[in-house]
Amino acid sequence: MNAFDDTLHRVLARYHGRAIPVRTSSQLSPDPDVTIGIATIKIVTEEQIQAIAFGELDQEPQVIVRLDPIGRDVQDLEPFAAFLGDTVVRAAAVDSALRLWVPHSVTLEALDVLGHRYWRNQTAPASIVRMGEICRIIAHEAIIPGQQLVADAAALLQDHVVTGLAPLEEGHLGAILAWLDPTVSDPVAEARERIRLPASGVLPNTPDCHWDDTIDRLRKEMKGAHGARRHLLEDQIAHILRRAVLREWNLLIEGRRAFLDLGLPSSLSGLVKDSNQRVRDALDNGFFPARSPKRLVEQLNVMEAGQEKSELAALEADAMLRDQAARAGGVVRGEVSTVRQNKPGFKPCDIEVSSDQGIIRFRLDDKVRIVGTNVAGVVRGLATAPGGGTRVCIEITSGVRTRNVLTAGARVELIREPYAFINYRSLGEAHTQQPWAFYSDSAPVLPSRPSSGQSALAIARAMRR
Amino acid sequence: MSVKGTTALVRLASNPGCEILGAMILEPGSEKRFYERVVGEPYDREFGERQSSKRRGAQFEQNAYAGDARLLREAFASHLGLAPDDVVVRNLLDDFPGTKDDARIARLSITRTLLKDAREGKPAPHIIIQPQLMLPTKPGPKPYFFVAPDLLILSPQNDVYLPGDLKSFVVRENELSKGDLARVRLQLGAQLLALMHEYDRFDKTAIIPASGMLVFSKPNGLAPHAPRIEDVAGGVEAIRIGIAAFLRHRQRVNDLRAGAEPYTVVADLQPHFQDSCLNTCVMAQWCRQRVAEAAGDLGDVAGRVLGDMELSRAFGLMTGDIEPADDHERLIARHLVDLAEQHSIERAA
Amino acid sequence: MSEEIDIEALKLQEAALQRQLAELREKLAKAEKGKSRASEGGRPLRAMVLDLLAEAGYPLNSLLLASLMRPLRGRDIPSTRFGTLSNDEMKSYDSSRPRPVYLCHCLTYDQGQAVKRFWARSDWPLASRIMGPMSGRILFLRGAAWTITLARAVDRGERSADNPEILNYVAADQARDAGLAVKRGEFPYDDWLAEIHMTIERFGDEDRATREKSAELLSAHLSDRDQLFGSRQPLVSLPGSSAAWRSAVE
Amino acid sequence: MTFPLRTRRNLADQVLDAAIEHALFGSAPVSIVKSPPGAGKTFLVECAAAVAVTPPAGMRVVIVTPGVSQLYDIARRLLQYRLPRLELAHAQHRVLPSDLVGRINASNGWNQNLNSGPGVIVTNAHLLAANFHHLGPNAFDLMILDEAYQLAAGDYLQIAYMAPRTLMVGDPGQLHPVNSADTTNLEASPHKIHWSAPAYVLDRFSNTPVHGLPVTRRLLPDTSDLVQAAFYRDLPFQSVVEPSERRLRFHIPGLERGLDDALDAIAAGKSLVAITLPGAAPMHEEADLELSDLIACIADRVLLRQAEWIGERVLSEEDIACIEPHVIAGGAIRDGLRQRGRAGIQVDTVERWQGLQMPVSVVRHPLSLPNVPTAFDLEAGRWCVSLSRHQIGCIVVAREAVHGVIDDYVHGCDTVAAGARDTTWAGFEAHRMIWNALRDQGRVFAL
Repeated sequence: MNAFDDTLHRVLARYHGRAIPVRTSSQLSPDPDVTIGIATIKIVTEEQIQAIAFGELDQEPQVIVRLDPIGRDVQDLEPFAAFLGDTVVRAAAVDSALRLWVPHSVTLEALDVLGHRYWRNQTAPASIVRMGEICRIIAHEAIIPGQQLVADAAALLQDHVVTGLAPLEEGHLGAILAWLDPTVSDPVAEARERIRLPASGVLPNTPDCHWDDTIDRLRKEMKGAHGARRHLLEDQIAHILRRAVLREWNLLIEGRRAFLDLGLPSSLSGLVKDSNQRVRDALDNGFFPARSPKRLVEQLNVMEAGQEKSELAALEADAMLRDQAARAGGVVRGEVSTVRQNKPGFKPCDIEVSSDQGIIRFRLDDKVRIVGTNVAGVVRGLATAPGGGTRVCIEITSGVRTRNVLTAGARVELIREPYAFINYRSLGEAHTQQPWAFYSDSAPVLPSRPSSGQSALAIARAMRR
Repeated sequence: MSVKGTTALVRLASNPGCEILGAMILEPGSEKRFYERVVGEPYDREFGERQSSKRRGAQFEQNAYAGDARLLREAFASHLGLAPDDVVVRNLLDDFPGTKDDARIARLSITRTLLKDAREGKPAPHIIIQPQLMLPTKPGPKPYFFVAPDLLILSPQNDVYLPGDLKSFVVRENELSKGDLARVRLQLGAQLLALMHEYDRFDKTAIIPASGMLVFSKPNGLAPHAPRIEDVAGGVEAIRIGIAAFLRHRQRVNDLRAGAEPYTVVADLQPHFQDSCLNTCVMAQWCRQRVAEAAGDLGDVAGRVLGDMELSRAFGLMTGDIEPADDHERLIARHLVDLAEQHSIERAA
Repeated sequence: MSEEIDIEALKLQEAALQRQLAELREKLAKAEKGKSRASEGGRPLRAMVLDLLAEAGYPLNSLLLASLMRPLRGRDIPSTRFGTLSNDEMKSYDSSRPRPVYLCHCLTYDQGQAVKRFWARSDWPLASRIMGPMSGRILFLRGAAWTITLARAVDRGERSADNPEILNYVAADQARDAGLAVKRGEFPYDDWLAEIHMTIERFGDEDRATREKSAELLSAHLSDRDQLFGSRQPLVSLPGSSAAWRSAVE
Repeated sequence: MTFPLRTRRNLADQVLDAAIEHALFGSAPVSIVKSPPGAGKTFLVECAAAVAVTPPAGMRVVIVTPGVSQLYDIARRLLQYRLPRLELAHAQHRVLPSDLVGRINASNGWNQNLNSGPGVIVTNAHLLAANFHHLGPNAFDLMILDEAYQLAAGDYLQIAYMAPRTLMVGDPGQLHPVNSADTTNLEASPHKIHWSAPAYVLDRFSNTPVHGLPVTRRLLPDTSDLVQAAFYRDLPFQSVVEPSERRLRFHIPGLERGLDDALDAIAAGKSLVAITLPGAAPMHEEADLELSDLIACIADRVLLRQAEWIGERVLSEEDIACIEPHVIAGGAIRDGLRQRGRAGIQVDTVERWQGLQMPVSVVRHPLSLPNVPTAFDLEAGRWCVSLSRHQIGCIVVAREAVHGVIDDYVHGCDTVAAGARDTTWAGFEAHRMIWNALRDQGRVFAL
């Protein structure tokens, strides 16, 4: 959405005192059978998790509070490790995809750091190492465009609605929620009051809620304390951390509910399949970060393919996005003016689509698809109509039996087919061949070849017709 | 936390148009106190660096400097083209510890000697820890900023040093938030500009590449990543623009205050509120009042799209209660009406 | 709303804790005072530093000295204390009553300026108090080696320490800082020492040569006082006089 | 031709000879030729191919192009040579352009009969990668990467082993491979596989032989000097164009101040000028319609005034390029041209103009926008392509606000990943240098 439209949506949202949806479809597939939530509280800058709430989203979460999160002892993480391990096994057992809800991206970062710290830690118990590995798999999948494993409540709401706040303020999940809660009469004031306390997986530290400083001080005192006093201090720390992490958990639950209440449909089966496959492979075979050239190229290609597929899936499902894309020629809307098909229902079949659009981004030999159908083809001709508009000639390559659109007068919307092809076999071969430019630290020295000694220009000149 | 030294320069570069910031830099004492004296109420939001951040920062530095800066020698060895054991380090905190001005000035003097030695081909350390530089803004009150990079690293290509900074925050692979990236690059920009001034004092021919180095922490404990070489030409220029703005603000504040403390003239100064102020400045809420009820309250972009239009006017254009005054308003009105119509239909549906 | 109530409750508990803490700190302070008197007979820092230097035989860094005071003497020394110690020592040198030995600083090999974090004794030859380019490394390694030797001696019962366990950890930290393999709870003193001595040998001769050469020059140029506390820093002129600001990149 | 021009051309010919000699007969497995706009890199590729297939070399040569349109162009050029073998392989679903049908041995996909004995095959990287099982190591004796700076290292990885020698020829100042995905983490990797193939190789092997073509045969000296200083600091080159061969004459005198002044300035030998429209681009539109219309008007006006390339021809619609970075604004320009009966004038994005040349180009200034410029707007490569397509004259069209956008710009320092070269800042510096030069030389004509 451009700056002008975005601004007008904000004006409208401010006027109505409610968030305004900017999508008619969801970027997220429905929750699968195995869906869990995680909320964390980390130590600022240290990035160590000091409290975690986790569990099924329709139940009270389990909570771990860590009295000494910087210490080496990781026993206190065992319940979380067990939960993650069991969840993965459960999903495999019922052959379900996984879905992890987090309140915002900071939770994911905290999990990734946790992963980095334990996935190869030889002194940690196996369950903790596996926990680290699962965390890394989750965080890695989360960076792939179109992935369907991680649902980030704040990001999803930001992508699907606009509020009457400044965009920067929408980074605060609590602030967006104020615009989605009908019981809030003044969402501007309410949102800005909420922003005083962070919603980013850290302890608040304002003059009226200085939990971070308090915990810091209590931990110092606990070092020298024993017996009853130590217990008192531990209770104090646990009490604050529990309240803080439950506050994050409740934000997660409310964020998810608010997003689901938007009631946006989705048709993302391709993305779900890809995402599930990647996650399943990693969970079964282990996490191996890309380091070799071949793996790096694969990873980049996976991300590029994900980007392309998710953009096209969104376009196909979302009329509002197609409106925007049509203005830029990414979608071509028009009417089937001619159908050339000698034998109905069979190839060869060519159609011509007349569109009013002056701007279209198709080129000859582009593979295209008719939105909402199984009809696909290749652009074989492009002609500008005298009064503006364009005529697109398409050789239909699949779906030739789909009469309702392969009929003169049918209204159609054309989009480009995603390329999104990753040639794993070719990359595998390249890895086997180990070309020096990528796999060696020094360039080979070739035996010089005898040259005619003649100038290249002279030779070329002599060969010219 | 006061707005001094590199922090002040970075803030100026990020919002050169803000006169309030100029006054804040001229005011002795903390930013929070400045707010409280201007507003007359205690500051009710989080303020200052968290204990955990301070502690980690200190530990990260301590680790990096320990054992004649063993970790730094290892981190910079390949950049310097030497074995870690052959890298020569000089920690100026050994020569003159402390944060008071006399210690800074002593370290400044040593730093200047070392910069000169290197240029003259005399033996000089490959890494200088806790050097001190100075960026003049003379003449006038606050005639200079102290700028203290964590490190100066001798460039293997020529005989000049480049600034380096240690950042204790965790970087997993290479992910940094845009805000952090901008801040650290502007810091390097300020350090590089100060370094240019130091060289300019004794050798106008010295060519200092527009780059600096950053050492982040790996996720595991306090181990440093390999140094990132940052291209900071844009940062240096932004800092120069910030300093030029400071000189203008300083002049304006001085003209107004007639010897009184800078905070006393804030009401007559021009703030330049932008969204990012909400994350960086104690005065943000106060300055924001100036755009309350106007389009700018919906963010920087809305401020540019609608100019200084009152929100009530935008609402009026949408409901038809206000007649558009010109083509621009007519167009806005038309789009708003369409949008309102579209969404009321959706709601009904 | 319930959050505010809860915060109030927390504040009350917090206040209670602070009271308890204040009492405890008072007790602790008294206890520590008594203890240090008992162990040190209230010896001043100056004397303890002179002893440790004599025992080490090399200049020591104030950070290391501070970290050794606690395990060896049960004393916590704030780092600022060394700053005043330095000033006191200069004053006493300038006073009419001379002392047999003074605490003094190492000097830079080129300028003869004080390196204030490195302490030495006035009765040592000047060459042993000079800091050449590599002396920082050598002195760190010698300090580390000496710390490990102390820990080993305590471990073997050859000498006493106020807190042997902490002394071991200080030694392990030094070994880690020197880049040696350190496993939690293991203290292979002899292996550590062997590795450290190898590195010292690598740079030792060159460093000694630099220091001796510099000592000759500095002893000829510096006054006796400056040979102990360092030559004066050159004056730094602060801006404020020039007509206008000009960027160096213009 | 003047003596200095001849000397420069001879020097350029020597570089070309040396580059080909090294690449085909030397001991380095990869050599790189950096070419400024219009230096004749395609001609170099032709010469290299000619030498390679001729005895004693007698090589099997594969020429790899990043896109299919370049592939057909190269094929057309090579058809002018008597090569022992000239083949073309493109994807299964593609249809050969009609002008090539029957003139070249073309294959949809790979077939076993291809690449047999000395000769040349022209294709692209994906097709080779898809057919690796037919090809294998050293299937070719020489691989020539045309427009190599547009080929991603990741694509090169999959074909690098197919020839023992590789000659990379490309323009380092123009657009590099576009990555739609976030490449932040790759910037910290020892393998910058998201970079272009030559940049990747030079990053890992800095001693790879590099030859810089020292001339441009397209740009007139005034444009050439500015473009070189702004975009090619590491690649010195000079124009070898004889200004007397690139003169424009208008048969109909101009009447409109500003607009016609700019066109007359081109006729007077200033090959790069700018026209500004008062005010700033409107915030509320996806395209600055007024500016788009002005671009159409200028293109139309060149023809209305019967511009003639002296000694060549009177210019027609095919001789004018409209270069617009944004697709939607491009549509608006097209509408304006259609309304003026000039539908034959081609309007396209910068990406599509890369590699092409026209006598006259009309270019929308990328910073003539209502918003604060983004990394996309400031990208140096895109601006470099826009300013280096013209053989005679380029008219940059902008809102007057561009003066302010450039004067008031403060760099945000947050557009590129940690450790990456700040291409956004480099782009801004190029913009500032170009605009200030136009302003200082009195080449900005206000309407």
